[in-house]
Amino acid sequence: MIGAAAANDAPLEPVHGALNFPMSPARARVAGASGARVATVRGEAFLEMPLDLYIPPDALEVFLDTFEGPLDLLLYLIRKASIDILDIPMARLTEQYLEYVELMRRRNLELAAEYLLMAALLMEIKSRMLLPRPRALREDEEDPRAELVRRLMEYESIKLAAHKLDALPVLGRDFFTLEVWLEQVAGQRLPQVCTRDLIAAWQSLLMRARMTQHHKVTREELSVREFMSSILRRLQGGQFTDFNSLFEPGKGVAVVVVSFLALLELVRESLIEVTQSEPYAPIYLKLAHAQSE
Amino acid sequence: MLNPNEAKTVLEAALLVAQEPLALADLRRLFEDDLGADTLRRLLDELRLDWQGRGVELVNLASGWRFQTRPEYRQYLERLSHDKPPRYSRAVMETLAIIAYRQPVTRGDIEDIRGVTVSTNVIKSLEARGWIDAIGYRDVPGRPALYATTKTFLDDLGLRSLQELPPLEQIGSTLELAPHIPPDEKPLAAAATAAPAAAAD
Amino acid sequence: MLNPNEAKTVLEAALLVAQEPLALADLRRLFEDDLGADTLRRLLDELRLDWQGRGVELVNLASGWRFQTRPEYRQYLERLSHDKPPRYSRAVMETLAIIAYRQPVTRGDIEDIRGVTVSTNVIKSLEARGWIDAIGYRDVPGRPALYATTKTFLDDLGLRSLQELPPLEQIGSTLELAPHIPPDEKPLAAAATAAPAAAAD
Repeated sequence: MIGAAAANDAPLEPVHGALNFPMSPARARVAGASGARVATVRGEAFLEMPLDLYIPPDALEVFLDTFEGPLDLLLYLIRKASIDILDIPMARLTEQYLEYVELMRRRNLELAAEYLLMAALLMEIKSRMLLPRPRALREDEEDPRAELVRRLMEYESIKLAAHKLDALPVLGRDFFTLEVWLEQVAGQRLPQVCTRDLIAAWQSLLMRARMTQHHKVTREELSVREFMSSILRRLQGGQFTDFNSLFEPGKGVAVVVVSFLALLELVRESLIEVTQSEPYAPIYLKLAHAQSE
Repeated sequence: MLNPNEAKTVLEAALLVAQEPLALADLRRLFEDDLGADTLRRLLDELRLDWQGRGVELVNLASGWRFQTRPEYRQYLERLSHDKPPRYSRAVMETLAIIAYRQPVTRGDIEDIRGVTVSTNVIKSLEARGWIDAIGYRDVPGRPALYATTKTFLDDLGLRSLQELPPLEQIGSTLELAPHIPPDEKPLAAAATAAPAAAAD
Repeated sequence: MLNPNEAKTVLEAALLVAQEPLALADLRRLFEDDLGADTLRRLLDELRLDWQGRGVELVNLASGWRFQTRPEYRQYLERLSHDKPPRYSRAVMETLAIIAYRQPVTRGDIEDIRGVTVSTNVIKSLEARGWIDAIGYRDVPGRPALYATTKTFLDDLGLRSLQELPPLEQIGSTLELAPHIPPDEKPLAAAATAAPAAAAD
């Protein structure tokens, strides 16, 4: 697969401005006249795809990535050259297509198998059209290009439909549903929550965190956080508490270690104060700031 | 028994509070089936008119009636919500279009039309959104799942049925020719007739 | 700049859509602070009068303005709402998840992780439920309260200790299944997973 992931999942956005001119209302103008914008690559407008296929090296990967696959690329080539899709000059199209594929290969872009498969198909169609055929066969034999043309047209109409779908108002993006409060006087039912809901909430947080990347949501030992909470609870009221009383050796070494880690973490976060009057004297803990009540 | 005006008030309150579209049957339950479906429909139409010109409209969707904001007010309401809604990739939108217009289809069908492999994530994300689901299996080796769009898909796009989707357009054979081709002409048929005349280049 | 009537329409739509009461400051954001607090208050009063005699009323609560059903209509609306259990909003669920997994945390910590402000109502509703409480204060300017989950929370979720919560690494690995998703596709999955919790509280 080619940049399979990359090509498949290329965002819709850049494409609006870029390669989809065949479907924009102004497509005739774009394709016919030079000077209209063909593509915007990294903010720079390309007025026309030169026939020699020169693309600034930086832009090439982005440019090629915007193709959703070989059919998309073929459609682009056909529409760009204003070729009649019902009478495709196979030699010219195959040549141009191979040039693109070669470009991708030279740029060390991961090339999807689909692109190579299409190259083989194009060459096969081309050669079948060159072969002389017995007169008798010619009558009812289908044009070797027919199947390809059918696929290209089918894909193009789906491509257009996808854009129209995307333009429809969508719940949550263009319109919203109402959230009027249902006032309940007595016997209010409370929402039920299960651990699965917590996972769902956490997952959506992680997803958003990756999206915005403003902050990191990292994994941390849960048990440490739990002991941090329980120690803070113990210290509530602001009294000094004996260090040793926080440990319950009866519960095993692991618990002692985790308690100690929790303690260190609380100190690091300046949540508690640790005091000792002299070496080997008892250690006391206290909330860094006792509640003011 | 409520008079029509009182019934309309109850109806409005129910639709304002409901979290999901309400079907006529739900709404009849509201009046313990005291109200005929015709009366109900008339009241709903009145209610729809009452709300004209406001920021919120009453719409009739695939799964029932619902109040929703008008898209024109998006620019204001966006200022209140922090979470920007997703925009789907081309892969997702094209897959959705194929399922919407060609359903029921298998993943293989989708790949045939798009000419590339369809990643599992694309299908999964559409399923997770509740817009598509597997409605059966095709009886061929591997028994691939057949996908179709759901009522939620129609509801979320503000549609009552698939027929309200934008019509699938056939594309002109060339850009120059496009304006002259009558819309009802079938390019596919044209391809077939054009074939014998086509010479190798 | 909107005329008063247009502004009222926007105001109405926003209040109908909001999941939580909207404070004057929220409402001013709706108009990008183009509207003075006095004008806003006047429009809100007008709106309240407009809605008199209907099944839903506009009320001014401690935390802001919201539309809610009038108690008299409860008997009707309840006929619809049985078998539809109430749910917490996404804001509440995410806040709860953060407190459960990252305790003790301040409101600021929660806002850092969620990337949006956390309304007082969210914290209050979790406190009212007895699922979280303030167990201390962080020694930084403002001395923000540190929140942790309570025993009631564990009881209500059927857990004996926090360690019985699903481990985060397990959640993380579910996400790792989709490592190749380009940034533009992530919102989708986020929307999908958020969906179950997205209903109103």
